[in-house]
Amino acid sequence: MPGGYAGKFLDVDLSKEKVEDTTFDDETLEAYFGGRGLAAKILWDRIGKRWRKIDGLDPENIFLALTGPMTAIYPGARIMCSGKSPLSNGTVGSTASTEFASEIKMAGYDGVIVTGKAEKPVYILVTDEGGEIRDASHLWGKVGEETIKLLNREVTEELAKRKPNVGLWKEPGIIYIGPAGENMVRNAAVMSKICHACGYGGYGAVMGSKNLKAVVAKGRGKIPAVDAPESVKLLLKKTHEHLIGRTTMRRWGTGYAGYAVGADTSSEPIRNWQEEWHDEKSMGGPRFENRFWVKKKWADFGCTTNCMKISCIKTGRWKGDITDMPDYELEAYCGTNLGIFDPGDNVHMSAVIDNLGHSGINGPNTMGFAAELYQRGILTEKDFGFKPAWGDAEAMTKLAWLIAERRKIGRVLGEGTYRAALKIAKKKGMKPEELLKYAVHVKGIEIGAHGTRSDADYTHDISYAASVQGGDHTSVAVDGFTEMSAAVFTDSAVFCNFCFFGVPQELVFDFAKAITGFPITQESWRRVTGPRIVTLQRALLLLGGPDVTWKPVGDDDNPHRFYEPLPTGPYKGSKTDRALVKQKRKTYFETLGWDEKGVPTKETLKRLGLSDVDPLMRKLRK
Amino acid sequence: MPGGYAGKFLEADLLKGKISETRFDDETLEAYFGGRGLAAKILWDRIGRKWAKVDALGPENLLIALTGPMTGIYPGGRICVSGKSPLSNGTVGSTASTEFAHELKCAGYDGVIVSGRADEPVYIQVTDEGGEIKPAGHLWGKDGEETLIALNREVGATLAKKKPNVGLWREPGMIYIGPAGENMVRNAAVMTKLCHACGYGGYGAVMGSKNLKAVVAKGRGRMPAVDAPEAAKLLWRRSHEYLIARSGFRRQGTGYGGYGFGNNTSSEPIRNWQEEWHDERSFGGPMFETRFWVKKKWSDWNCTTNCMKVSCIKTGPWKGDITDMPDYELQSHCGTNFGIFDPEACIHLSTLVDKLGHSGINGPNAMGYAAELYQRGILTEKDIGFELKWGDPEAFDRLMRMIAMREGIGDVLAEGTYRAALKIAEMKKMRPEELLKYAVVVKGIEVGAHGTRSDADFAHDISYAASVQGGDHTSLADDGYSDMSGSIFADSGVFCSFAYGGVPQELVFDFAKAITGFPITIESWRRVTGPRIVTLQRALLLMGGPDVTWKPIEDDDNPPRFYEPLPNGPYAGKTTDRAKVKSKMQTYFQTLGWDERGIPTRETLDKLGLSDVEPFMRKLRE
Amino acid sequence: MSKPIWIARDYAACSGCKRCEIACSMHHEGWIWPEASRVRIFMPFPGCEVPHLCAQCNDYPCVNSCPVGALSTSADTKAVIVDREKCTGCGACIRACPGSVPFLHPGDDKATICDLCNGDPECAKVCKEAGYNALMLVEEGPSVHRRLFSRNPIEVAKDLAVLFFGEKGEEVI
Amino acid sequence: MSKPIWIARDYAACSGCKRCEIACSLHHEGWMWPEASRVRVFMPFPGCEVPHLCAQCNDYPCVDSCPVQALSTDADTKAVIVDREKCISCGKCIKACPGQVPILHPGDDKAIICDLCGGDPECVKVCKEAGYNALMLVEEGPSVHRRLFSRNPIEVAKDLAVLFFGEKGEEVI
Repeated sequence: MPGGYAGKFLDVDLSKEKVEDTTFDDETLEAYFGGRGLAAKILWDRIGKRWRKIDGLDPENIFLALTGPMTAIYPGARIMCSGKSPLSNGTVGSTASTEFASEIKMAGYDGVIVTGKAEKPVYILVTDEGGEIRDASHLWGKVGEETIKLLNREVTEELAKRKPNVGLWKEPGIIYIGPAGENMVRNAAVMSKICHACGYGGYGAVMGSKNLKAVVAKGRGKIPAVDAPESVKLLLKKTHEHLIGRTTMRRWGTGYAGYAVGADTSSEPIRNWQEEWHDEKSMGGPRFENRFWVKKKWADFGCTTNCMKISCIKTGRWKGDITDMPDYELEAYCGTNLGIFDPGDNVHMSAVIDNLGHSGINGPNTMGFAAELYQRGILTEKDFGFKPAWGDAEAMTKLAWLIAERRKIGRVLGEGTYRAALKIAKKKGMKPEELLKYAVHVKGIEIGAHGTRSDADYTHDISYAASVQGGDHTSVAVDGFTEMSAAVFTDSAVFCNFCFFGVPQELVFDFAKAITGFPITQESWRRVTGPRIVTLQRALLLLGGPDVTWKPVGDDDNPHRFYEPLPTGPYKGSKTDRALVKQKRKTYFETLGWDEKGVPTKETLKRLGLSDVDPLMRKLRK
Repeated sequence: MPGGYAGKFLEADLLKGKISETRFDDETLEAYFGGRGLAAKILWDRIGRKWAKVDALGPENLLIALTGPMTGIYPGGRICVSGKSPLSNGTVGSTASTEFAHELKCAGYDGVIVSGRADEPVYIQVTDEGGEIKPAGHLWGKDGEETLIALNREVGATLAKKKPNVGLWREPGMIYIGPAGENMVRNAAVMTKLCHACGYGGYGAVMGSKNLKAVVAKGRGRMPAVDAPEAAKLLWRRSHEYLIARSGFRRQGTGYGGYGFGNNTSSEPIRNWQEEWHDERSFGGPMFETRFWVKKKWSDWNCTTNCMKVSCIKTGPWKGDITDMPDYELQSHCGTNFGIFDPEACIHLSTLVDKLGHSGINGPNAMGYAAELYQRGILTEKDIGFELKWGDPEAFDRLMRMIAMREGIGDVLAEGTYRAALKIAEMKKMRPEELLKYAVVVKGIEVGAHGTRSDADFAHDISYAASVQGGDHTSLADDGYSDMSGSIFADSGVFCSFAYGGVPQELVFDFAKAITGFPITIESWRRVTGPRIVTLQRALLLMGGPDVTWKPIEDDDNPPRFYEPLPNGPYAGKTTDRAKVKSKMQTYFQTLGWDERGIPTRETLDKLGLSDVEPFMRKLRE
Repeated sequence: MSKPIWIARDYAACSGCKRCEIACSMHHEGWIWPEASRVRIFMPFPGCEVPHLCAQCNDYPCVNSCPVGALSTSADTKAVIVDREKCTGCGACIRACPGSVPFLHPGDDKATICDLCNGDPECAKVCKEAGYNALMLVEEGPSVHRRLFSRNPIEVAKDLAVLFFGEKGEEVI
Repeated sequence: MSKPIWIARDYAACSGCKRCEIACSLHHEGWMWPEASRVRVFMPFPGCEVPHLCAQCNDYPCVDSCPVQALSTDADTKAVIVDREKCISCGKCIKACPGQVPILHPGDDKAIICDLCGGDPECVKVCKEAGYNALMLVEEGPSVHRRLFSRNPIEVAKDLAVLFFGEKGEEVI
């Protein structure tokens, strides 16, 4: 067996309450590596043929939590969650840093595959003895902090009871959902460690649809053996040297961008992207650091980047709120995008969002959308029951709760920005376009906090428009070539991309080879494996359904707002260039061997070993 | 002029409200160096001849706050406060680390000499422009924390008004007293930086007796020039290298002593010294560090020992209490000596002691004394007003305040342990000995938290008995030779003894020479300068008066308790050896050229240039 | 290196990266094996990470507790040495330890205790390299303080929670 | 050394030992002179120490404010350089600085501002030597963040007070 893999996957059918082990042959593992890639493959094999008929929230959908061969060996262990996305109706490889990843490997599993739907709330416990389905009724409705606390106690006690004399049991690794996931808020996140989230894709809702509150793992075994242990040890040392060299990233993480991305590159969402520039010095990193950071170097398993910092509010109405940093994305989405420029309010909103299990990016995107509709008088105080005014943290907190509990206006907004727009249009008797023009999403997936209009940030013209994961800022389309060996690779090998940047790519791929023993190179990834994964994701995305199906090329575009000129700041007036988008999209499709509509060609599918997908693509080509 | 000195001293006559400047000739400076030594000389010159008649709390006494030539240049800048001690009726060189010291020097002064008594509360402000006497009515009655906050604001504002355009003004350095000092509690401390104290000697009471709330200094000048600048710079770097190398001490300061001295060396005061051993693991350094230390490396000007750690109570009734560590002395005196073994209660009482301006050692010694009298039924609930039970923080909290305010029994205990014993004897119609046997004092000065019975600590037989500063654990008598170059040197060069230990003595004395240009060596200190200072202190101590005068040799003894066998622990049964005390006492006297009763001989006085003291010693000899 | 050493810890400085576990198990087990690592980071609540390892109490209750004399102390480093041949996996040392530091090896169920890597602990090296210094190597013989560091990590974490989060900290663990 | 550098600061890590002031004045003034030091540690309340020094804002308001062009930026380090000949002590740079960092030299009343010691700052060296790392040398050109560090030290200290002391911290400064 190739190195780095535990060798088996836990296969759970919640309807039949059946738990068994599955394995995949070496060829499949080599062809799809793990995580994001393998997830797409599993989904295609199991439900690909019926794809259009399956709703992301149907019991038939599959919830996947996979590691990759590099997980917990390469620095920055992560878990990758996937399944049919209730947002894009395609697939997303959604990752988060967590000890759950290392624990499940130590328990002897590379991942968990969950189908069906439990009758009552349950959680899955994975140990060296295998997997078991356990009652979670007492956890249902609990927010993140509570869930962690209770599961830590409960599981540690249980394990200590089973093996009392081996010494103290350490807490397990956990992925879980909050109320948002339980109530199937379409863009809800799979949470971990109170503030880490698999945010994109809406897999929190998928867990909720299966009555699955959490997956808990505690292993006592070794991390899987590798193909070339000695080189791996040396590569590990070298990699850490590179990571430790990144002084400022280690000191501040992304926590300083809340000011800079706005003030410097004019690409920060403000009041639902109506603006992207600000000079609010209060939102600067030092204000967070000096007043709230109680731990300035926080890291996950095997990581020396420690880009996370723990914040705690010590005084005032939000006293006791705890969150990580917030990082840039949440500074923007739980801050500027809601018109909030007070660090304390920002830390609070982030803590609320995390506790409720919203995706810190996607949830607040919808909230910002709603707030703009209120600003424009399309939604009224009556619709909300209060005034969701920009910058009003109290009101935004209320809104976050309403959505998580799917009450009042939350029932609609819980559908995610895109679907909410359509529903509100119907409700208000307006044309969909009239509302969609305020919805900042691509293919149902709300966009990360990096605008394209100033063209000064790392996201540009087709970054989102052409991406198989829509608005996901961690997986942007560039030229159909370089990104393959970046996001697509890290999400499939499953480790943190913040442990990828700053390390020479050659070194990383040697690392991958030394671990797995596959003849893998940067080139092979860029030319074959990467494109194979992306092409399969593209196929599933285009198949879409049942409620929404995306038009090839037609929907491979930016949100309306990105074509409005920036109203303020140094980049005032600049906007995303339609001509450039058209042209670069074309090149992108060509590079990947897709036709002018972006439908993979027969040849490409054949070359990538996806011939069985061709029949379904043929229909689209017509 | 010799190097290291600013050259002038500020004279403040509070009676006349007059400010002037004094200088001392080079010979005097060389003969008495600074701080403790120079203070004794100044006192002798000015009030020596009427010494026995001078009431330490009367206007004719002097309050002297001096730096030394090494202050601020050698690591660990300190201030040395002295005067006629209201406790011993002799003199004590009482030092504390504070920015007040180098601020004073940068303002161009080596020290402040205060005489007389103001009719209204005042404080003295020292700047480059000279000294000013300012009203302090609004500060009177404020505790330490409030005083510090108010003065920082007030003085900061005045200076900024004086020179608005030079840029931001920094907070001044200051020494001040709390309510205990104001109400002339005899063992009250001169406080600084919230939790640093010139504890021994009772100079807080002397300040109070002069209606002097504080002395504040802000200087913009450079530190005094030195004799050999290049050498001084090198020595400065080298000495820091030594200090930085002391990893253990830098990590924990003395904050681990609360458990270590009790458990290990059986020399920690417990329940007023009835015991000196305990195994209370709740009272260990880690329990303070993990829960309360918000800053683990805290230093004063020019110090890399950073043995201080800032503690803060975050929860419960004492929430918001802030103190330093507490260090070992306060862990024992505000902890074990009260029968308290709970870190939180200890931090609270330490904070309160500091706020009230009690000396953290001497004040609680008197309180522990009272608690033992209560335990023995000598003092009753009626006398005190409540039950004074060991281990009850609330009770000691109340007693602390009563003493500071001189309310009820507090008025008696405010006289310090020794005088309180006599007063209570009177009150209860008992013989003095019956009460003095529980008083752990030497020559009116309560003993520091290092017992002599186990003989396992650094305090032994004559350490306190023969010391010219009585119970002062920072100035122990040893063999009348090596101790000269220890505390007596540090207190006269005026720097922190913790910045002294760990650095080779040769280096320190070379440093002293490079700074001053005096032909100073370890030997010259041990043979001449040290003995000169100590002999003068001894003379003044023996002259004593007016209320108490010590009998030579008879009163050169340990408290009775130190001759009771230790009741428990590994050293159970051990006691201080009387015979050894006797014999070592004689050697000590001989080494210093004092007669068998410890009175300096004529030859010695001549040799040390103290012939003018002889007439007074002659009387004693007769 | 033959001097007695100790691994001092600054819990508040621990990032939770667990490289100490990786380095320790690589050294002792030849590969990454967190549960076999002699130092284990407990995290009962995110943010409250507690490096848990032997503190070499000066009175060595574990050594005295072993019914078969499998535990001894290294003459050089003063570390506790486990004779895996003799160990019966009875767990007496775990119960005797005030902090329940020892544990039975997940592989062979033998008692496992930090051996200070014969004087050059891997965990302290990687922690220092990363600039955390949550684990610090100090040259110092056993002292009474040591046993105070042998404390249940959950209790330690509860204190940290209050230090970091104030009153909120009293609820989270 | 010719790269642009910056002195990053971790206020919470400052011990208040003020060796940075000593090292700075030894370097620039030839002897200890805290009030002439280009870095000054403010301590409005004990425990809340704030190293206060130029942050090299990317927009250099001080340089623009000088009526006699006495201020310029160093091509290599990007530090602000004061031409003491030209300086007329008007204090405009102080008012222009968002954090009132510059001061008039207590000796000759000329404006003084951190010159980054030409690329090898003394303050950082002694701070690092002592293991505090409250001041850290970073090889990095001016960025918009910089101006955020140019902030009134009393305001910074107020934040620190809350971080350390919670609600109590709101009262002490």
